[in-house]
Amino acid sequence: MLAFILRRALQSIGVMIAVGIIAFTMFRFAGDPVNQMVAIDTTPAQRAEVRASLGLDDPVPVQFARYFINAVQFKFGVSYQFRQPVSALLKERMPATLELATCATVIAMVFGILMGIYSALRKDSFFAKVLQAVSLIGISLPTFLIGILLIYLFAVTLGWLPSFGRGDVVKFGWWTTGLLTISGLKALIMPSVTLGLFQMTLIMRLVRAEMLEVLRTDYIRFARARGLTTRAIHFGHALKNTLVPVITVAGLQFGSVIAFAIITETVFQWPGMGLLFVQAVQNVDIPIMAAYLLVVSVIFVTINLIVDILYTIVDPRLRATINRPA
Amino acid sequence: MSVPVLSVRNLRVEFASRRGALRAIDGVSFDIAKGEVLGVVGESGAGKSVTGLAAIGLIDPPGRISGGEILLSGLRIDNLPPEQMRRIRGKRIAMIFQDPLTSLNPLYRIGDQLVETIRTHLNMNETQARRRAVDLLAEVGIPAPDKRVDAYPHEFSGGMRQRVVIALAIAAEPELIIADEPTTALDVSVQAQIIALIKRLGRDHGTAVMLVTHDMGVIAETSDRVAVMYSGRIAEIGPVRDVVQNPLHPYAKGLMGAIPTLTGDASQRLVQIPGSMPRLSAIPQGCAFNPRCSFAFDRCRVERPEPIAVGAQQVACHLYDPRHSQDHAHVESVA
Amino acid sequence: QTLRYANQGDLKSLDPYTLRETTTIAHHGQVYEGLVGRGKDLQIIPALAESWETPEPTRWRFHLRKGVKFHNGDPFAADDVVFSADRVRAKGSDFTTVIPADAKVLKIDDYTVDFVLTKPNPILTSQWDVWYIMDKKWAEANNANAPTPAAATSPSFASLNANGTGPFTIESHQPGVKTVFKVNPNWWGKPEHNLKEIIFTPIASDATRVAALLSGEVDIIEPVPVQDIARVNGSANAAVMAGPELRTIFLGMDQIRDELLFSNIKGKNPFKDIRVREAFYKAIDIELIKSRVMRGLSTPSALMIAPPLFKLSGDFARPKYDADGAKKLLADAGYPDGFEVGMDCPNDRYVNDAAICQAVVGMLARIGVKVTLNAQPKALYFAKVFKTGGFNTSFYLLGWTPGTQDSHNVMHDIMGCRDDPASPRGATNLGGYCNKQFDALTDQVLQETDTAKRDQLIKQAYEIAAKDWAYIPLHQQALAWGVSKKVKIVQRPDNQVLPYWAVKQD
Amino acid sequence: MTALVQARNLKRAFDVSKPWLNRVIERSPMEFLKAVDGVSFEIKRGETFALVGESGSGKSTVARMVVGLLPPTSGDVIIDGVSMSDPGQASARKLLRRRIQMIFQDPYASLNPRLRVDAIIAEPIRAFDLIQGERDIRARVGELLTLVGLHPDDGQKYPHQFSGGQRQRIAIARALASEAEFIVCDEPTSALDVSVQAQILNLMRELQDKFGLTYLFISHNLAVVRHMADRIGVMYLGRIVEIAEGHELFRAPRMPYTRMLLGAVPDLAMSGRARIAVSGEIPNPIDPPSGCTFHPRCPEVFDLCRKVVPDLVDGVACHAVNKLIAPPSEAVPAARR
Amino acid sequence: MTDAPLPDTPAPRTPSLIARAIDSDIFYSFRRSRLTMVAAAIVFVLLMMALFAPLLVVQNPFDPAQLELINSRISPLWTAEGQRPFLLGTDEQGRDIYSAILYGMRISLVVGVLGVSFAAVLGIGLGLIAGYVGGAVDSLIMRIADVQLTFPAILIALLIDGVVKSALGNHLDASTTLIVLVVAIGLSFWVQYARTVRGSVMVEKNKDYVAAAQLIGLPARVIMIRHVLPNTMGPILVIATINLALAIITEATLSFLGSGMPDTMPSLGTLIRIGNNYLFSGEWWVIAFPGLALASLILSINLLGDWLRDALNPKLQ
Ligand SMILES: Nc1ncnc2c1ncn2[C@@H]1O[C@H](COP(=O)(O)OP(=O)(O)OP(=O)(O)O)[C@@H](O)[C@H]1O
Ligand SMILES: Nc1ncnc2c1ncn2[C@@H]1O[C@H](COP(=O)(O)OP(=O)(O)OP(=O)(O)O)[C@@H](O)[C@H]1O
Ligand SMILES: [Mg+2]
Ligand SMILES: [Mg+2]
Repeated sequence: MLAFILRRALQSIGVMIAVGIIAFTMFRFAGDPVNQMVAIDTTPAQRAEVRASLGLDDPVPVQFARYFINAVQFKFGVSYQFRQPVSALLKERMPATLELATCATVIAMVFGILMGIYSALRKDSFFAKVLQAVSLIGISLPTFLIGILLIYLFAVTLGWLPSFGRGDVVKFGWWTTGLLTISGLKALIMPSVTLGLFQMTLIMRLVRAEMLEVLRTDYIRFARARGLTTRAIHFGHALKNTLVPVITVAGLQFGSVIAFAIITETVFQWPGMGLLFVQAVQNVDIPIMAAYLLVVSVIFVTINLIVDILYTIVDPRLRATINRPA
Repeated sequence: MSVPVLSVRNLRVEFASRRGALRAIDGVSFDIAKGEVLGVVGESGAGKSVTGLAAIGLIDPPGRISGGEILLSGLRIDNLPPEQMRRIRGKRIAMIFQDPLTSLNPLYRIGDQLVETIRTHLNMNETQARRRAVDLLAEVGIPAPDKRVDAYPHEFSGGMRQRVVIALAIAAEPELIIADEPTTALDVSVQAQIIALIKRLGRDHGTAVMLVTHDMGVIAETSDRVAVMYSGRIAEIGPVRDVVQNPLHPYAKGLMGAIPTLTGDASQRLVQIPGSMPRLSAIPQGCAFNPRCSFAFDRCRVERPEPIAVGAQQVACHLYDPRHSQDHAHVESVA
Repeated sequence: QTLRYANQGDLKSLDPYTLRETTTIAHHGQVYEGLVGRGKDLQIIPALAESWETPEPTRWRFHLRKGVKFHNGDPFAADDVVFSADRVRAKGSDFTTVIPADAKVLKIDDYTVDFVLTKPNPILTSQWDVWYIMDKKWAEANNANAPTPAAATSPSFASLNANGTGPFTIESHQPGVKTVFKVNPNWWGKPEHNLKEIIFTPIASDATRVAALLSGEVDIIEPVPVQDIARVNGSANAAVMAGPELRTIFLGMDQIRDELLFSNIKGKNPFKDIRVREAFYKAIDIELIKSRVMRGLSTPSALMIAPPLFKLSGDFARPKYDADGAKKLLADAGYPDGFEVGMDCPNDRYVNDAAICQAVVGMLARIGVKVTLNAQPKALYFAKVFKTGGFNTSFYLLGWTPGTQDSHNVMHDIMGCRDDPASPRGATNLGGYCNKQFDALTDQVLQETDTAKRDQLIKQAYEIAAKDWAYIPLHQQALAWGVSKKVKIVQRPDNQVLPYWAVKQD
Repeated sequence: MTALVQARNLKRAFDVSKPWLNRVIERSPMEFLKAVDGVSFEIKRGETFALVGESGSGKSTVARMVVGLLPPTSGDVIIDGVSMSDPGQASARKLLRRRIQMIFQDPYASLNPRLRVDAIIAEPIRAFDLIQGERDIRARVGELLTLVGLHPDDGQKYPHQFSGGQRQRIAIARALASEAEFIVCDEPTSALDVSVQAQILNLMRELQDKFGLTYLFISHNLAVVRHMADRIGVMYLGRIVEIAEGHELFRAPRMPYTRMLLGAVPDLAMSGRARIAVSGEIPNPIDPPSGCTFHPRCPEVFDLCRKVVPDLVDGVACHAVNKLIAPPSEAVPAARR
Repeated sequence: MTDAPLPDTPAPRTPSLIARAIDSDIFYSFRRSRLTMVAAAIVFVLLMMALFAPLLVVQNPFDPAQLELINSRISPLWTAEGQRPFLLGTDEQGRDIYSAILYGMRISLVVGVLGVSFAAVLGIGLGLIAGYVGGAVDSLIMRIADVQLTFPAILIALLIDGVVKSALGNHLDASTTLIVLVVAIGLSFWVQYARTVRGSVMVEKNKDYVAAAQLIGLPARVIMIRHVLPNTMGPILVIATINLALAIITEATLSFLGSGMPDTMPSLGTLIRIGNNYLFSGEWWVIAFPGLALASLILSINLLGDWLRDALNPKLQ
């Protein structure tokens, strides 16, 4: 168990180093950072000075080490657009994105699992077919279209919900939350639904498929042969076995929720990291892009690690076999 | 004889498919008395498992029982509402499946699975149920049952798992156990142990057993009577000794001759039935066995034979129809 | 009252000398003040200076307002003016032109400051409404003596904090997200607004911005995309405040390089041929652009300056749209089959900028010129085409509002020769149009104090430019603010949204 | 006549160690599963040698080593004088290849579902370049199909269109295609029904008579083995514990394990044989018992059995049977953790 | 030989390929699902429309010379202000929406198909190598895949777009953008193929038919390509179909975010982005029809993919 966690942790570190290399390469080689910083009329001598002061003359491994050490301390340089330290910008934006992503994931998980169970257990019912159709539409409509539609409907036509931004937020240290104010909650609804919809349909389809699979297994047949109640079979046996793989996928999904937040945040002008990133891409603000990459992968890797550990806790087979090669 | 524990009357089971309804079981009838072990043999696809599943009411769509009736100690059960049927399952009829490795939910301790079953059917509280669980494990021969009760299925070997499955099956002391190839996945040495266990349990509790298997040897060792199935029908049924030593149906004859034994003449060619069992979608007219049968005559190709009593045996073959002009002697010389 | 306001652009830096850009300047105007200000009709009015006079043509004397305090409580006095005058001219400032580099700033007493010039400058104060006075003590204490250059690699204190004398203070500033202004209770003036707080949100997306106004989430948006004006006016709770803007949108051509950077013509520069420039001019059907792209909300222009800013503008008329003539001109110039050229265009700066460019591309296609359009966000666009990017363009669209509200700025900054790298002349002349005769007139205009004569000089210069087909002026776009019916606000043609004239009812 | 096939002290261990990190943290050593641990036998030309044993006893591993699909950890297989592992005999081995073929247990997995049957059968012919010309190859494939009781036109179909028995016939046809002399059959009928099994067993015997084939026949079914084999080796946990002529073995099994196995087979004849009670299950092969690996289940176990691995003497590896023969002096208790 | 002809193999016949296809389970399940047939029809029609777009349109929407500003903002034909020949109306530049949709769909499909093909080739190649070679190579490839999985397609595509822009000095012309999109999609979608192929290879390579091929001395390469690869193709087909839909979404999203096709050569996503600006102004057709086209294209492809997955899944039969 310890070895397993350790190995996963080592792998995570490996992933982070790989991402770090990519981020560094972008930062260092995609466009000359000096050119981005100095004015056009800066003399070559001055440029060289800036270059030296930034340590760009050092051997590349040294530079990478420095970049990495700085990154570990959450120092990612200065944004070309905003002329502010990237870390400050990210820190400011992170709560918005995390709140949105968490909310979306919760929506996706709760509804996705419920709908998945329903459509697996009542797979021939009319409503299950409706759900199935809706889920297909859900994965077929691009997120931005859904967002636009929602805005048109609920903000413009009906005027029920705000169309952009986070509403009023409450500050706790550097963390800001919109969960404590009415306007913050209202503002959260549409973006998190938009963001969660895709994941929800994904989870629903996964749960449905997984559950149907489980319902076909011998141990479910055997449970029925033992005369257990349908409830005990469906919600005791089938559900637990269904949810084990769903956990992993859902964990992985949280990572993509954060990435998909890019679109949602753009559509709803949600002041999160995704919006920052899109602006950075449009304005070729490499430091922000590189830092975003790192931060997102840290979040992702951490979640993965947690999910892996969770997985071994839930599944007794793994606890035993984890130490065996696959 | 008193009312049989299980009485199957003219059972038909169909599976809906793109080529229409396929009849997997087509008019099967048999009884199992209290304390009796009925062996069911036949080639793969003969309908053994489906018969067992039909008896316990677990035929799932696209399959359905399309005819006949099933009686449990005189009570008709094939048309019971699902909830009532559920109460019977596990309590009065138990079933053991082929693969012990997949029959247990890997996420639950075996104790929990036992307690769950016990409490579903018997009015016991948690501690009583747990005590019974330990007793059951002891009964099926699990060493140190009070410790093993908290183990997960993957911590058991295949043979031990099948013992657990059996413990689960007898948890509520059912009248009938349907064992669908309980030993096929196990090694010979373990198989012998499990067979002995089933036999002992049947004897001790007076439970009726329907033992489904491919292995004629297992049947010969275990059963009181045997049914030989072919293509969804019973070709021959009778006391085990009679059927094994004096099979009547050409298929049963062939089957017995095709089995290599530990005693016969090893240098001799095995009896060989040409071809293989037809698919459900292509069951021939008349007797399903007629294309492979060297005694087939015209009637076999058009008319389906009904079971005919010959001594203690019943055989579904026109050769034994008293109206059939040929005499028995001719048939005797098959092997 | 809380006023919520959304703009397409953002407040880029809190240092008032970093960026000379309308949205940024306007925001600073809530917080900082200059010696002079501009009134609702753009007239120069006293602000931190109560009055001023010119004892000699080259000496300007300013009498400072007494009892004014900065937001942090520091009193405002002459030292701050002298400090600000130095700071605004220091390297890194984007406002170096507001005070001649060789001018001397003298503190006479705590409340009197003299500006001594080497040459007379009748329009000295014309840009001073955006030269905001900073607190010397505060700046020095916080190590913010030098202005924060736009290209700074690390933010200075002044770029993250503000300390002015104006009617509002900055409560919080999150770049790209939100800036909150709070009313300054100690402001020296008499507020004409009834606001407690201004919440400013940049919303880049047109649709979202309009939606925010329509749903009542914000009270003011700028700009309203022209296509949505009808919709906003049709809504129950908001209306569009439209008005003429002083910004002139025009096209420029690289006529300085010997070979275009982005063209298939090698070894020569077609734009050096006056006939090509004329052909381009005549190929563009500005009326169609007005009616279709701008939905009527533009004023086609014959000049590089808006008519309100130049009395004699009526003397100029745009040459007629003439595609056949243009084609012939091109053929005469040796390009009967046209040529290929790359065009740079911002896509988030001016009203329908990218759409205008696309329309231009289509119109030029009709005379055989194949234009490859590179429309990009303003930040990238400016970085590419401006001096800092090395004037890296062959053909471009730009908009210009003379900060002085005067032709001289246009003639000097965007039409003057840029051949002398040491001189600020032609700093924004991206195409490098150069006519020495024109430059001479520009210099005369600066010093001429007689308005009528001055206008004649300007007219002469514009005539030269027209004859040279130096630029292709397109139009003045219309201002379009979306304003909630609860809010009354004054709209100035320079498009600064200044909420200190806003009144909001419940 | 010398033996066609000789297996000499074949050993094969699989590395089943935990990952490196686990070993470091848990201080556990590397672990090897000795799937085959010193197996020797000979097969004469034209005879059928069978290996029986329960699941996991190493039968398939031996089979794969014999045909060269799996390199032995140590030991060697010599076929017709050519070593299957000596690098010096590579070219001779190449020629040998086509004379060795294999028939697998699962007729569903041993035929490539994407290839037509004639392509499957023709593959060895083409690979060994036995026949040139499409038409001749087709003719040969038809001939082979007929030989195994199928119709030549069946070559046009895909494997999934055949029943299990028919597929196994196709597999046999493929083995015969390269004119193999020695065929290793790894449980060729255990996936088949008895009636079909009889067809296949009969067919195999017919072909043996016709072509003088040599079989290594592997099965866990003693009755089938008895029917097919001239000589039989009984395997238990990677070792041959008893090896004997077929009728000998069934008439007078000597090793207690053999006796137990025979006893466990359900008796169709209902002869009421006396049998040894079956006890226990096969131990974990990664951590087998010390000494004679059968000792925990053996009714005749005594001290020596727990310490010393018995050698195969006179066809039996059992201390109880070979009691009179003193253990070799150099024999030390097998090192065990 | 005593073997009689086998009863369930009647007179051997060699059905033609078409006959076999029609008889197959897959075709059967296809014919049974009306929804799938509708979806297939839609995909087919849209595909044909995109393929023969130049013959079906009233103008080439990518050629600025063919756009008449005078024809801008015409509403669809059936509305009061509709004008011939602009069936679905025009946008602000006088671009015929119907023509733009066909051309935009071409781009979407080209990007989708090329991107998916790129991903498939890359993924299948790496998966084969990883599965067959195993060991360190396998670990390396799979770890790279893990890293890759960390970043969803959109993110990778945006990053690539940003980096390329930075490298090319802010200037991307339409064809470069197209390549960037294809590469970005290819690079972000390969993992699924690699994993699937690797998994299948691991399973297939232990099957006895591979052993049989080894026995006759076929080289590893031949075994991989002739025997193993074809048997891994079922799931690949399913993934490719579903990925095609995803790739089209990704392209549209990128274009919507402004990192995709430029306004002068609009894809469906670009059209929607442009149309988004007219959402409130009553010019609904500028966004509605491209949106509808995109949604129905993706939905139909997804429906096909769903059906294909079920049809190829033996467990569901
Ligand atoms: N769910 C199902 N759907 C369709 N056909 C089925 C289903 N279950 C069983 N069948 C068919 O019913 C017939 C009888 O099957 P059954 O499982 O009873 O055979 P069996 O005698 O138990 O064979 P085996 O020895 O292989 O277990 C077979 O032809 C099988 O194809
Ligand atoms: N590639 C491998 N890696 C690790 N262990 C293996 C491998 N192949 C076989 N084994 C192990 O070697 C032992 C012998 O396996 P083998 O397949 O030879 O047994 P068998 O006698 O053929 O059994 P069965 O009757 O089940 O086919 C088993 O314990 C098996 O788990
Ligand atoms: Mg069965
Ligand atoms: Mg084996």
